[in-house]
Amino acid sequence: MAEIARVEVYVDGQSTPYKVLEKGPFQVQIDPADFAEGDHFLQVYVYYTNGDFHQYLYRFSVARKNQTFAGYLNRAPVGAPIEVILIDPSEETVAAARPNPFVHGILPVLLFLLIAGVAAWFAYMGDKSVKDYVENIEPIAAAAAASESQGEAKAGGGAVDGATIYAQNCASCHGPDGQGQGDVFPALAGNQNLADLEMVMDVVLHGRPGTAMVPWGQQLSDEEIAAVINYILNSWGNNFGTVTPEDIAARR
Amino acid sequence: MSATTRVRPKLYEAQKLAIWYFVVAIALFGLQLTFGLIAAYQQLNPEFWFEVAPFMTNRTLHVNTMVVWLLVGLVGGVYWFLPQETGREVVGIKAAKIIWWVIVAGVLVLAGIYLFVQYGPGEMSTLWLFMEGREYLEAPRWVDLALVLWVAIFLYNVIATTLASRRITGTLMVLIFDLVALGALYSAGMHYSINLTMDQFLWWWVVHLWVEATWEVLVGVLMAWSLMYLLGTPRKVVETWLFLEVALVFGTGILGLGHHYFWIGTPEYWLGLGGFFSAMEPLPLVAMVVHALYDAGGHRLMAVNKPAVFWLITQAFGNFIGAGVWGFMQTLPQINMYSHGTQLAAAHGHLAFFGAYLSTVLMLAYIVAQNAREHIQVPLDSRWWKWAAGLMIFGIFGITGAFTISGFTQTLIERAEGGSTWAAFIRAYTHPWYANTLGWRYFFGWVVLTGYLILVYDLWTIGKKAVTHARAAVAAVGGGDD
Amino acid sequence: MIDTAARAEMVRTLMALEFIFAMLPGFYGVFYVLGQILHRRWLTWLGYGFGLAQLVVTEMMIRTGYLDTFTIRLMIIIALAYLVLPPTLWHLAKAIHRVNTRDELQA
Amino acid sequence: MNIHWLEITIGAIAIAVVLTRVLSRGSGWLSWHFWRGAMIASSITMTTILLALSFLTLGETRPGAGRIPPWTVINHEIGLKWDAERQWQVPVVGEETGFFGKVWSPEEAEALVNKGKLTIQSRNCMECHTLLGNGAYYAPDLTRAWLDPWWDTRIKPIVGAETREEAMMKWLMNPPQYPQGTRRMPNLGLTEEEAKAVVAFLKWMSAIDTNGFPPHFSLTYEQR
Repeated sequence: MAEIARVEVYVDGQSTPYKVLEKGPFQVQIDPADFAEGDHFLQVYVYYTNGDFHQYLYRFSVARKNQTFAGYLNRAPVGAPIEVILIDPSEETVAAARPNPFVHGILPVLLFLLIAGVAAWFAYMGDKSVKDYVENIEPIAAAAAASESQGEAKAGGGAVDGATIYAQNCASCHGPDGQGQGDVFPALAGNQNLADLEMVMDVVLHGRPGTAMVPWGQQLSDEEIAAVINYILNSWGNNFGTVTPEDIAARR
Repeated sequence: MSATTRVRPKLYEAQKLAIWYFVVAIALFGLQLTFGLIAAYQQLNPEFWFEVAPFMTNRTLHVNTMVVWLLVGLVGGVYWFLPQETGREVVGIKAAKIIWWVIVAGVLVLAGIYLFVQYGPGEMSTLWLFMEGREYLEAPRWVDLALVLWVAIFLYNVIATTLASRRITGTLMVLIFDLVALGALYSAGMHYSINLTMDQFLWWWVVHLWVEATWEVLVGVLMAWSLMYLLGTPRKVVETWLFLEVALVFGTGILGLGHHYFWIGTPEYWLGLGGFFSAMEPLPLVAMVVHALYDAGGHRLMAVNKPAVFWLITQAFGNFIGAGVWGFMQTLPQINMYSHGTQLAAAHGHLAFFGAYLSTVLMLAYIVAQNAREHIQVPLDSRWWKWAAGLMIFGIFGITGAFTISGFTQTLIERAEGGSTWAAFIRAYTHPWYANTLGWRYFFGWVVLTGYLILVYDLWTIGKKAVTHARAAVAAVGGGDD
Repeated sequence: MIDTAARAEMVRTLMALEFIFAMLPGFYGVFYVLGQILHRRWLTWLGYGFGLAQLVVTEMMIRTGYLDTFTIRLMIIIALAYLVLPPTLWHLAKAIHRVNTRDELQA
Repeated sequence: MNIHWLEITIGAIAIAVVLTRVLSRGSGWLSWHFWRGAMIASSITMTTILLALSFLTLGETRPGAGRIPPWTVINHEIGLKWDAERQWQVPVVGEETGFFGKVWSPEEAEALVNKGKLTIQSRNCMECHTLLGNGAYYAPDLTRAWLDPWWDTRIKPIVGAETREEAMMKWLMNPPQYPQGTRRMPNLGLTEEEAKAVVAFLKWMSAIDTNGFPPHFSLTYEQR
């Protein structure tokens, strides 16, 4: 390839060149202070002694006028045989530092090993017992008794209270007064569908597929289900009759 | 006289690799949304896919694809800017390419394992092969090792390129030490401990110190480069402010770790430390907002890459509101005792990840899209990116609002009234306030997904018209054809 | 010991106030910075308003009587810190730009 | 050792400030060099304090070291009591009652709890439940699961078990058969050995002193 004869630099498609270089070193310096705010592109025309002509495009942006440094040049190589430099005083003051092979090369690796090692040591020590047996045994029979007595009351066997079972299991969806919530949880107070006792027993025992109603057959005994159904059938102004635990057992 | 025009800037090899990073990241983002939607639907209808892929499977995939795609996007951003920053090709680019395709293959295999194997026997081999079973770090040991290798090669590339370029800038210095901490802390999550307290103690070293310290600083570095690139902010200002941000992030975030040590069996002094330092954690985020707005405002938003600048500002605000405000809402120990482990944490998580990391990666994706395809593009704009951004932001705020309401309900009913038992939990999620917000959450999930589809279309097409514009400018001065 | 209903009332009050308490410095910072950047004095004053409201909410939280001494101290420290933070950071950003670029942003 | 958070906080900030002054001496406080010094100072100070506190924490979080029970706690009765000084519930360990009908030696207990932890990790429990409040929020918190009265009142009758550990084991081996509420737990194919181990792990976990989380657990226990 022939020698470079002449380099012309145009900015943003203007007809007059921003710079013309007739001899080397072929290095274009752009001072952002010359340009308006915004994005610019730079066309570099390179003429060769044998008549060849090549054109290259660069892009740079300028932030503000009248400022010491105000640009960013896309450093991606475009393959031009010349160098384009954006004048950038702050780069010179800040970035002229040479990396130190110890501080920026070996120290990071040592730091890596240190952190990883400490973590491994913690994981190892965390499993090592200090003591094998419990000290300070305290009697907790009172608490256990309290929980058991409550458990018995809930689990049934003794008196089964439909209102309690309703409050514990049903009220969160159907409301404490059976008024329901929106379309998802139908009201029970004054609901004429409850007259169909077999339907009521089936829904409570087996749930209603495709809706939020869950089956209670596995969780409540026959007595509990009968009690809660009777509570629902005869509360809040309802008067739909009664069912017995035997009816429930028959429909399981 | 023969005239040839070279308008296509040659990309460095590392930048070509970075394009692949973003393609995979955006694809995984789609997977994340899909599994998130399925999980949201399963909350509405628990029987949906109960036998095929229960909630735990979809949530594992939702959370893991998120961690992977955000990390891939951030690393891709570094590979994009590194050659520009050092002015030379990345050293060791071959190893980077090989490990990248290994990681992609590994992620695909892992997704298959999560979806179809789901769990294994209670043996050590399960932890090596299928599932480690710790939220966010479910990846089995072999994937952990591959990830550490990936980060190690990445770290080597950054250090070696810096040393070879014979020029160290403030951003590169921060980047090197941050990546060291990032890689080393990940190894803290690979240990097995029977003692659940020690297990979670180290687990938070990864989860908290990643997202609230090392990732935040990595984002700071990428934001610094983007501010210089997009808005032409002077390097000296950007670097000084980056140092300030790192001082604040590490100064508050490292001991802010204490807010995860309130209730896991660790001593009581963590209550005070965690309470104070996590209350100070929004500080660096305020600093980010101030800086981004100062520069974008000084520039009067006249930027060539409009979507990227938009996401840059969204990042500043989103990070502050999601990570700062929504996190601060629940870190006072007296409140956290009741709100810990409820839907409120999910509200914070969704908004914080969106604001802090998703918007960063999308900003980088637009910068890459501007340069990856063609020529010069002035100015990069379209009407679709506004729809994509608007729908995604609207959707994520809807999701966050729904989670906040259900978290409030859950806190009151399950924790304060019910005493945190099983029965209280059932009462909480059947309460109408909670039950209704499940539907809103699902709806807003679809809104985000719509925004995502528009985003993909926009990333694919944006800049095509602009190229014509540039060509016309070239032709006007009598340049040759392409 | 307090009973269940009283405890629910306490958590409801504290959480609602805490939500507002966390939001207010956020609004304060955002509106203050927006007011400065857009040269809109009323936005800045709106920001100050949120800053003061945050002090009021702090006092409301303390007055409920639910907080222990430790939390009260923590709240006061936080509230005072966030009162001065947005202007401090804004002026720091301005000073750093001025020193490093000899450039005045204010038109 | 008594450690006060306020002293640590003030000390940490003071050390960071002094170190910043030392590292960036001679440069103005708006300069590049000052903030580089501040960055290095705060990173080093906070990391060092975190490591020091972690060592102190380790002294209290090893099994048998005060806040974390030894593995053999699975042989004992466990309850909660109200601590008037700390204003929250603390776990108390009662008489030795055995676990699945036998008293486990320290080695056996550790192996069993270890198996439980491995099972909990391999079955991905944290993707629905929360352990110590961490995890997903789709299913109940398991921190005090062993003490939940639901096992005695509901699960025992429906699975037909005599003791609580037996009820938990039987339920865990086939949860979808006994749905509780609208959300069901999938059958994760636990063997009898694994189910036993998970119960042991849950029992061990319920004796951890968690600074009172979850608050006012199971109102029955606290009312005395």
